[in-house]
Amino acid sequence: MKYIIAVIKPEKLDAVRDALTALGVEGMTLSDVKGFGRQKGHSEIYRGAEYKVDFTPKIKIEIAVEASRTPRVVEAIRDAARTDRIGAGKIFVIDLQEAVRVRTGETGAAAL
Amino acid sequence: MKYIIAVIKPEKLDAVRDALTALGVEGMTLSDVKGFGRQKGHSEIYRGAEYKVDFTPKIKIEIAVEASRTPRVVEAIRDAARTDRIGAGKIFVIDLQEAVRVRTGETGAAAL
Amino acid sequence: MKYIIAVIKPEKLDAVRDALTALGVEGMTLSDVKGFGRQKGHSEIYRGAEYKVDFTPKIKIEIAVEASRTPRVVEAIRDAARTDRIGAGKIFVIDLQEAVRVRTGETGAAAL
Amino acid sequence: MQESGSVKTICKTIPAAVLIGAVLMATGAQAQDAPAASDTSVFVFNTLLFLISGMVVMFMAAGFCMLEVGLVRSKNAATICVKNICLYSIAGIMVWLFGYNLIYGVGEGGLIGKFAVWGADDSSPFETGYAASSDWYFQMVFVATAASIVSGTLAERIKLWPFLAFVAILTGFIYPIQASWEWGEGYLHTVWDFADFAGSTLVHSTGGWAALAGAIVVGPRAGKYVSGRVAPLPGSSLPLAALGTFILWLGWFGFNGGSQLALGTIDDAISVAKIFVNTNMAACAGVLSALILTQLTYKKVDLTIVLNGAIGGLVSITADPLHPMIWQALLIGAVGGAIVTFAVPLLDKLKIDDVVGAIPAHLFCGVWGTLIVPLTNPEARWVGQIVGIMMIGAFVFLTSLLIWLALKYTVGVRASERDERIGLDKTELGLEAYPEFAST
Amino acid sequence: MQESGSVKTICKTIPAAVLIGAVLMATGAQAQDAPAASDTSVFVFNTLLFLISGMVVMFMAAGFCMLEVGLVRSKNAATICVKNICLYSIAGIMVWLFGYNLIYGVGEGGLIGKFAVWGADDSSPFETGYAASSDWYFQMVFVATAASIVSGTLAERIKLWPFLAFVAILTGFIYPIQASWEWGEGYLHTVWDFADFAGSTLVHSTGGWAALAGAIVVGPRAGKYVSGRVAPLPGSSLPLAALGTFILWLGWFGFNGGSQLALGTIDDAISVAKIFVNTNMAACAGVLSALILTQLTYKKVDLTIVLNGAIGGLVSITADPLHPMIWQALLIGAVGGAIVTFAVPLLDKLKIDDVVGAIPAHLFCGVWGTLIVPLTNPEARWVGQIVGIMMIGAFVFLTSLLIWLALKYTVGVRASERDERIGLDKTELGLEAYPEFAST
Amino acid sequence: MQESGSVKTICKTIPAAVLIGAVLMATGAQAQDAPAASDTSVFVFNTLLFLISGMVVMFMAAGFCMLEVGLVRSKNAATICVKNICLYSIAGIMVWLFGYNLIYGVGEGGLIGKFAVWGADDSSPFETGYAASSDWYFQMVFVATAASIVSGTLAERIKLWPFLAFVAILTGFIYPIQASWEWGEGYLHTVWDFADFAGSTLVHSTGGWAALAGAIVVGPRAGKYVSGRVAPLPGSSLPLAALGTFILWLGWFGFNGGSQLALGTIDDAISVAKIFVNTNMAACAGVLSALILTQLTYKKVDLTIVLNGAIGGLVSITADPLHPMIWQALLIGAVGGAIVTFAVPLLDKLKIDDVVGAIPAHLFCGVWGTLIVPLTNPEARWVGQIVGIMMIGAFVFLTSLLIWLALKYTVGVRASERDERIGLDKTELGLEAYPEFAST
Ligand SMILES: Nc1ncnc2c1ncn2[C@@H]1O[C@H](COP(=O)(O)OP(=O)(O)O)[C@@H](O)[C@H]1O
Ligand SMILES: Nc1ncnc2c1ncn2[C@@H]1O[C@H](COP(=O)(O)OP(=O)(O)O)[C@@H](O)[C@H]1O
Ligand SMILES: Nc1ncnc2c1ncn2[C@@H]1O[C@H](COP(=O)(O)OP(=O)(O)O)[C@@H](O)[C@H]1O
Repeated sequence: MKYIIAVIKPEKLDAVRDALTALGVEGMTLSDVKGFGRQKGHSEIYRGAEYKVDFTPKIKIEIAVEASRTPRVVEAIRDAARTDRIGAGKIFVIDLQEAVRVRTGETGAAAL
Repeated sequence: MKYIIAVIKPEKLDAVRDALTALGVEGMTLSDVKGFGRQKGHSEIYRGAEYKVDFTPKIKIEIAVEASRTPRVVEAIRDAARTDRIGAGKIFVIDLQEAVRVRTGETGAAAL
Repeated sequence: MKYIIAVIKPEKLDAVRDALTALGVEGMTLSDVKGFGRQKGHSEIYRGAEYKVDFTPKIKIEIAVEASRTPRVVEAIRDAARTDRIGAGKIFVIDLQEAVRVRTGETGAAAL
Repeated sequence: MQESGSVKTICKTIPAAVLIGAVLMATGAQAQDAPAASDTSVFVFNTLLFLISGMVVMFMAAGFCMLEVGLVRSKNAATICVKNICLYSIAGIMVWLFGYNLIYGVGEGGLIGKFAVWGADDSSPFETGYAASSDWYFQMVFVATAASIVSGTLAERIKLWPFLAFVAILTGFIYPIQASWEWGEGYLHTVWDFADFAGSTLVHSTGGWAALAGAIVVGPRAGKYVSGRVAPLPGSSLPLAALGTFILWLGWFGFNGGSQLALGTIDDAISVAKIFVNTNMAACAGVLSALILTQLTYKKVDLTIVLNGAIGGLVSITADPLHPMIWQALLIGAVGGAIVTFAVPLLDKLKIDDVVGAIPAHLFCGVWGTLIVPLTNPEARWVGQIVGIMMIGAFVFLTSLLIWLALKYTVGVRASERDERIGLDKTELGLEAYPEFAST
Repeated sequence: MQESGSVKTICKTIPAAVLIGAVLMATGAQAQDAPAASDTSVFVFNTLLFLISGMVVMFMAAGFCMLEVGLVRSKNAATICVKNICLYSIAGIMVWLFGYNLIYGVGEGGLIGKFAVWGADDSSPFETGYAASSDWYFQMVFVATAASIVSGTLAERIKLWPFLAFVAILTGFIYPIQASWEWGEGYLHTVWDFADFAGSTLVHSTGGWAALAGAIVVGPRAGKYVSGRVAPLPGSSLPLAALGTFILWLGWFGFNGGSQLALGTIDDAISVAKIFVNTNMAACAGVLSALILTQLTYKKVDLTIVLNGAIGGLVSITADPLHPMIWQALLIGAVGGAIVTFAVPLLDKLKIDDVVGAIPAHLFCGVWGTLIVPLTNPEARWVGQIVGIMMIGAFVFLTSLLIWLALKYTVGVRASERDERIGLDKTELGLEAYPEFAST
Repeated sequence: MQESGSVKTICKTIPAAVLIGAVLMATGAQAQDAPAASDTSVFVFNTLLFLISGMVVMFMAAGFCMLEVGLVRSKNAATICVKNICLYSIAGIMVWLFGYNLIYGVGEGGLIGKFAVWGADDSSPFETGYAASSDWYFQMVFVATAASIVSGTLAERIKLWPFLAFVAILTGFIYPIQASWEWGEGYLHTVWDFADFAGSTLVHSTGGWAALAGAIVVGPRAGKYVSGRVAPLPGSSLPLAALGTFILWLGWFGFNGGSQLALGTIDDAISVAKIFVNTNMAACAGVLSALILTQLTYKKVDLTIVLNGAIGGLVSITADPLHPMIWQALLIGAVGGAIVTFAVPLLDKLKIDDVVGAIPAHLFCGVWGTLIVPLTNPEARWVGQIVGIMMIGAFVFLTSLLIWLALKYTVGVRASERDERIGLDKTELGLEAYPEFAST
C-alpha cells in the first residue's frame, strides 16, 4: 500500500475529489496548510504599512491506496489539480506498511 | 522506528490519549482534519437552502515509536477509538528512518 | 528522496525558514498542530475553575528533499529551532518514493 | 402640533391632525380645555423628539452594518463595513446638497421639488414649531436607511466605488423625488390621499426596489446557483447579525415614533406612545411567525429568517403604526414575518441573490404594510395606496435600473471572478476582517 | 407627579412622594413656590421619561443576548440568539394578554389581579399623568428582562421550545402575580411596606429564582462536573460578553431612572438625576470589587467575573437607587461585586451549572439589595423586606419548579447527550453561528 | 438658560450666551417676546439634556472598548476589555472624590480648584437651572472619555495595574486641573478667552497627550519595528472596530449637543439642533476624506483609517460645533480625516506605536479643531487658542510623562517579552478571549 500526500490549491479541491471518487477512492483526509514555494504570497497594506503574506493557503490531501492503484490515483490528482499558474502543488508518495480500520479491526487493503 | 498516523473521532481523543499514556507513550502531535469516507456528513439548512456538509471533523494523531512497541500502540489506539458506528477512523503505519530531538540533538529511539 | 517532518515552537518558525532558504530549500508545507510531550501545558482559570491546557501549540513543517541534502537540512532545522527549554521539538525523516510537480508533471528530484 | 403656514409642516401635520379625531373619543373633552404647554415648551418638545428619534435612527446604520457583516462571509466582512459607514456619510452630504429641498420644496400636488442646498431657517420658530436643524437631521437619517438596504442585497460581489456612486444618486435624487410626492405634499398626497406614515414605501420599498434592480444587473454571487442547486454560502457571524437586528429594532422606535413629528400636546404624546407599542408588537409577531413557520417548513428554526422576521414585522407596521389596535398590529407584523419566510427561498428560485434578505423584508413587507393601511386608517383609500405603491415602485425601480446599467457599461459594477473568489477584503482593501481566524 | 385616583398611580407615586420630604431639606422652600410646569408639560415629561427609559431597557435584550452569546461555546451561539429575540417577543404578547392587568388590576392589599387583556385607556390623562401606552411599554420591557435572566443560566443544554413555553408562563403569570403584591399595591405593599424601587427582587430575583429552579431540573451541561472536577467550558467570545455588559449598564439608567415614574416636577427631575448617579456608582464599585477580589483570590483577573461584578452592583442598587448617599451606593455595589465573585465558584461546588452567572448576579445580589434598603430608606422595615424576599422567592421558585418538572415529564426539557455534544446550533437550527471559524 | 450666580453656571452659560447674538439674526424678535417656558419646565429640560446626553456619552465607553478590541490581536482582546470597563469605573469614583471640585471649584482666572469630595447641592434649583446630579453625571462621562483614549494607544504591552494607576491620576487630577482653566472659568478662560466648546483640547487632546507620553515611556510592541520595517500586527476583528466607531459617532451627539448645557429656551433648542447637524457633517467629511485619501495613497481603501477618519472629523468639530456653517463643518471634518490618514504612518516612522491611532485622531485633530475656532467664532482669538493648546499640552504631557516614568521605575509598566509574545490574556487574566478560534 502507498500513502499519498498531495498539496493543492483550495479552489481545485472539488475537481480532485470528483476525480478520485470516479476512480472509486472512498476515503481521504484533508487539512488546511500554508504553503511556501516558488509561488510567492501577496502583499497587504494595513494602516499605511505594507507587508508580505509570504505563504499561500493550500489544502493537503492524504490518501492510503493499494500499491497497484497508486499510479492512477496520482495521475488523477495531477490532472484534476493542474493549472499552469505557479503554485499548482505537489504530490508525494510514501510506502505504507500497515493500515487498520478502527471500527472492524480489518487490516491491510481491506481497511482502506 | 515507525511513524503511526491515526485518524479518529474527536470525542475519542481523551480515551486514546489515556490508553497511550498507559503504554508509556510520552509524545504525540495532533491536528484537526476533515475526513471523507464511508461515513457521510450531515446536511444543514440555511435560509431555506439545504446542503450537505460532506466531511466529518476528525483528529489526526501522529506518533513516532520504536518498532517493537508498534503493535501494542496500534492495538491501544484501535481499542480506545473503536465504535461500531461508521467513521471510527483509520490507523496507518509508516517506516520511520530517523528521529531527532531538537533540544538535545539525540537521535534514534532516544529521541522519542 | 526523503520526507522530513519537523515539529517546532511557533516562535522559531522564522529562524528555521531563514536557515532553510539559506540552504536553498525552496518549498515547504506548514500546519498548526497541538503537541503533547515532556513539555507540559499551562493552566488557566475561568470563573474560578482552574484547568490544564495540556497541549502546547506547535508548527509542523513538511519538506521533501533529495536524499543527499537530508543531513544538512535536518541539521539546519535542529540548530535553528534549538532551545534548551523543554519542548523544542522533533525532526522525523521518512523515505519518499516519488514526488510530482502538479503544474509540470515533472517527477522525482526535479519536482521538489 | 400647532398650525403652521409652511407647506412642509402642514403636510407633516397630517398624521397628527388625522389622529386628533381618533384620539378625541379616547381623551374626551378634558384634554381639550387642559392648560396647554407654552409655545416655547412645545417648540422644545418637538425639537427634542426629532433629536432623540434621529439619534436612534442614526444608530440603525450600525444595525444594518452588523446585520450585513454577520451575514456575509468573512472574506467580505471588512468591505461591507466600509460600504455602510461611507453610505451613511454620503447620504448626509447629498441630503444637504439636493435631497432636502427636492423633498420639501415641491409645490402642492407637484412631482419635483427645488434644486437648492439646504440651510437652517429658524426665522419663524413658532410657525414651524421645531428647530429647523432637528427636522433636517431626522429627515437625513431616513434617507441613509434606504441606502443601507441596498448594500446588504449586493454584498460580496459589487465593487466599492460604483456602489458608492449609486448611493450618491439614490440619496440625492431618487429617494427625495419620490418622497416629495407624499411627504412634500406632492402628487400622491394631494391627488390620491396616499398614506405612508413613516415610510414602508417611501423608505423601505424604495431601498428594496433599488436593491432589486441592482441584484438583477449585478447578478448572483459566484457559486450561489450551480447546476440548479442553491448553495447557501452561510454568514460568518450570526451573533453579529442578531446584534444588528436588535439595534434596528431599537432604532425603529425613533423611526416610527419620531414620524409623529410633534410631542408638545397631550394628543401627540399619546400618539407617540401608541406608535411605540404598535411598532414593538408588530416586530414581536414577525419574530414569532418566522420562528413557527421555519420550524414547520424546515423542521428546524432558522435564526437568520427569524431575524429577517423581526425586520419584516417592523417594515410592515411602518406605513401606519398609529391607527391599528394591538391585535391588528400583531396581525400586520405576523404577515410580515410570513412574507419573509417564504420570499427568501422564492428569490433563490428566481436566481435573485439577496445576501441578507433585504428585498423580502424591506420591499415585499413595505408593499404589504402600505396596502393594508386603509384597514385601520379611514383617511386612506385602497386605490390610493395601490397607485402610490405602483408609481413609486416603477419610478425607483426604473431609475435605479438605468443607473445600474449605466454604471455597468461604463466603470463596471462587478468584481472579477478571481477577486470574488479571494474576497473583496483582500482585493479592494488589501486586508482581512479577521486575519487570525479566517479559514483558508 | 400630580395626585391621581388610580390605584396604580397612587402606588407608583409612592417613591416620588416619599422622596419629596427628603428633597425638601435640599431644595428648600424655593422649589415650592416656583411656577410649576403646565399640566400638559408634566404629562409630556412623564410620557417622555417612560418612552426614553423604555427604549434603553428594551435594548437590554440585546445586552443579555451579547453577554450570553459571548459566554456560551460557539456551537450553541446561534441558539442563544434565537432564545433571546424570541423571549422578548413572547414577553410583549403575554404582558398584553395577561401580565399588565395581573399586576395593576389587583385590589389594595390583594394577592392576584385581573385576568384581562390590556388596552390603552387615555380617557383621563390628567389623573394618570402620562400616556397609558408609554406606561405599558415601560412595564413590558421589565418583564422581558426577567425572562432574559433565565436563558443565560440554562444555555447550551435546554431545548428551544420547552424554554419558550416556560418563558410564556413566566412573563404572563409568575412575574405579574408577584409584581402585583408590591407595584400593584397588593399584599406586600399594604401590609408590609415592602420597598423595592425598581425591582431587585421583583425583576432580578424573580428571574434568578426561575433560573435556579430550571438549573436544578435541567441539570448541568455534559462534561461540566466530571470526577469531582469543574470543567470550565470557556465562553466563545469575551469581547461580545463585554459589549453586552456595557449595553446592560446603559439600559440600567432607564431601568432605575424611569422607575421614578415622573419627571414633570423639580423634585422628580432631581430624583431621576440622583438615581442615575447612584446607579452608575454601584456598578463602578461592583466592577472594581470583582477586579480586586479575583486578583487576590486567583492571582489573575477574571474578565467574566468583572463583567458579572458590574451587573451585581447594578442589581444591588436597584431596590433603592434614590435614597443612598454616594458612598452608600458604592458600598452596596461593592458588596454586590463580592457576592458575584464568591458565589460563582460556590454554585459550581453545588453542581448547579449557571452558564453566565445569572443566579449570583441577579438572584443573590437582588436579595442583598432588597435587604439593605432600610439602611437608607426610612419608609422600609427590615422585617418587611425579609418577608417580601421570602414570599416572592418561595412563590417564584416553587411555581417555576412545578412548571419545569411538568415540562420535563411531558415534552422533556433537555437536549439529548448527542445533540449537546454536537451543539444545539446544528441540532436545533441546523446551522452554525460561525461556520468559517468554529473549531472542530 | 436663565441667569445664575454660580461661577460654574455663568461660565458654562457662555456658549449659550455667546450664541444668542448669533441666533437673534436668525430667529428675529419673535423668539424674544414669545411666551417662555416655566422655570420648572426649563429646569426639567436642562436636566433631561444632561441625562440623555450623558447616557450616550457613557455608551462611548462601549464604543472605545469595541474599537480597541477589534484593533488588537486576539491574544490581548480580553485584557483590553478589562481595561476599558475598569477605567470607566475608576473615572466615576475619582471624579466624585477629587475631579469635580478641582474643575468647578477654581477661582475666577485661577489655576487650581478645590480639593473636596463632590456632593449634590440642589438648594437653589432656579439659580443653577438643572439637577446637580445630572450635571455631575455629564461631566463625569467626559472624564472617562479622556481615559479611554489612553488605553487604545498602549494596548497589547502595558501591564494592567500600572495602567489603572495612571487612569486614577489622570481622571482625578490631571484632567480636572487643566479643565478648570477653561470650563471652571480659570486662567485660560478669563485671561485668554480660550474657546473649546465641548473639549477638542480639554478632553481629546488631553487624552492624546497622556497617551503619547505613555507610548514613549512604554515603547512599541515587540516585533512592531524590526530592521527598519514596520510590521502591521493587524487587528483581530475589524467588524467590532466598525461597531465601536458607530457607537462613538452616536455618543458624540450627546458629547457636543449636551455641551450646550441648556435646552429650555428656543435659542438653546435651536443651538443643540445645529450642533447635531454640524457634528454629523464633520464626521461624514472625515470618513470620506480618509476614504479618498487612502485610495489615492495606497491604491486600496483602508477600513481602519476610514474609521479613524470618522473620529478625526468628530474630534475636529468638537471645539466649536455650534458656529460653523455646514460647509465649514465639512471642511473642518475633512481636514481631520486627512490628518488621521497621514499621521498614522508618520507616527510609525517615529517608532511611536499607537495601536488604534488615538494620537492622530484625538491629539492632532484636537489641536486642529481648537486652532480653527476663531475662523467661525468671533469671541475666540487666535493667540488665545494657541496659548490654550500649548499650556494644556505642556501640562498634560509633562505630568503624564512624570507619572509614567515614576510607574516605570517603581512597579514597571511593561509586560515581559515572554508575556507579550504569549499575550496578556493568558498571562494577566489566565484565559483567552476567543478560546475556540484563537490561531496558535
Ligand atoms: N519541497 C517541498 N516539500 C514540501 N512541500 C512543498 C515543497 N515544495 C513545494 N511544496 C508545496 O507545494 C506548493 C506549491 O509549490 P510551488 O513551488 O509554489 O509551485 P509549483 O509546485 O507549481 O512550482 C507549495 O505552496 C508548498 O505547499
Ligand atoms: N483511504 C484513506 N486514506 C486516508 N484517510 C482515510 C481513508 N479512508 C478513510 N480515511 C479517514 O478515516 C475516516 C473514517 O473512515 P470511514 O470510511 O468514514 O469510516 P470507517 O473507517 O469506519 O469505514 C475518514 O473520515 C477519513 O478521515
Ligand atoms: N513520539 C512522538 N511522536 C510524535 N510527535 C512527538 C513525539 N514526541 C514529541 N513529539 C512532538 O514534539 C514536541 C516536543 O516534544 P517534548 O517531549 O515536549 O519536548 P522535547 O522534544 O524537548 O523533549 C511535542 O509537543 C510533540 O508535538
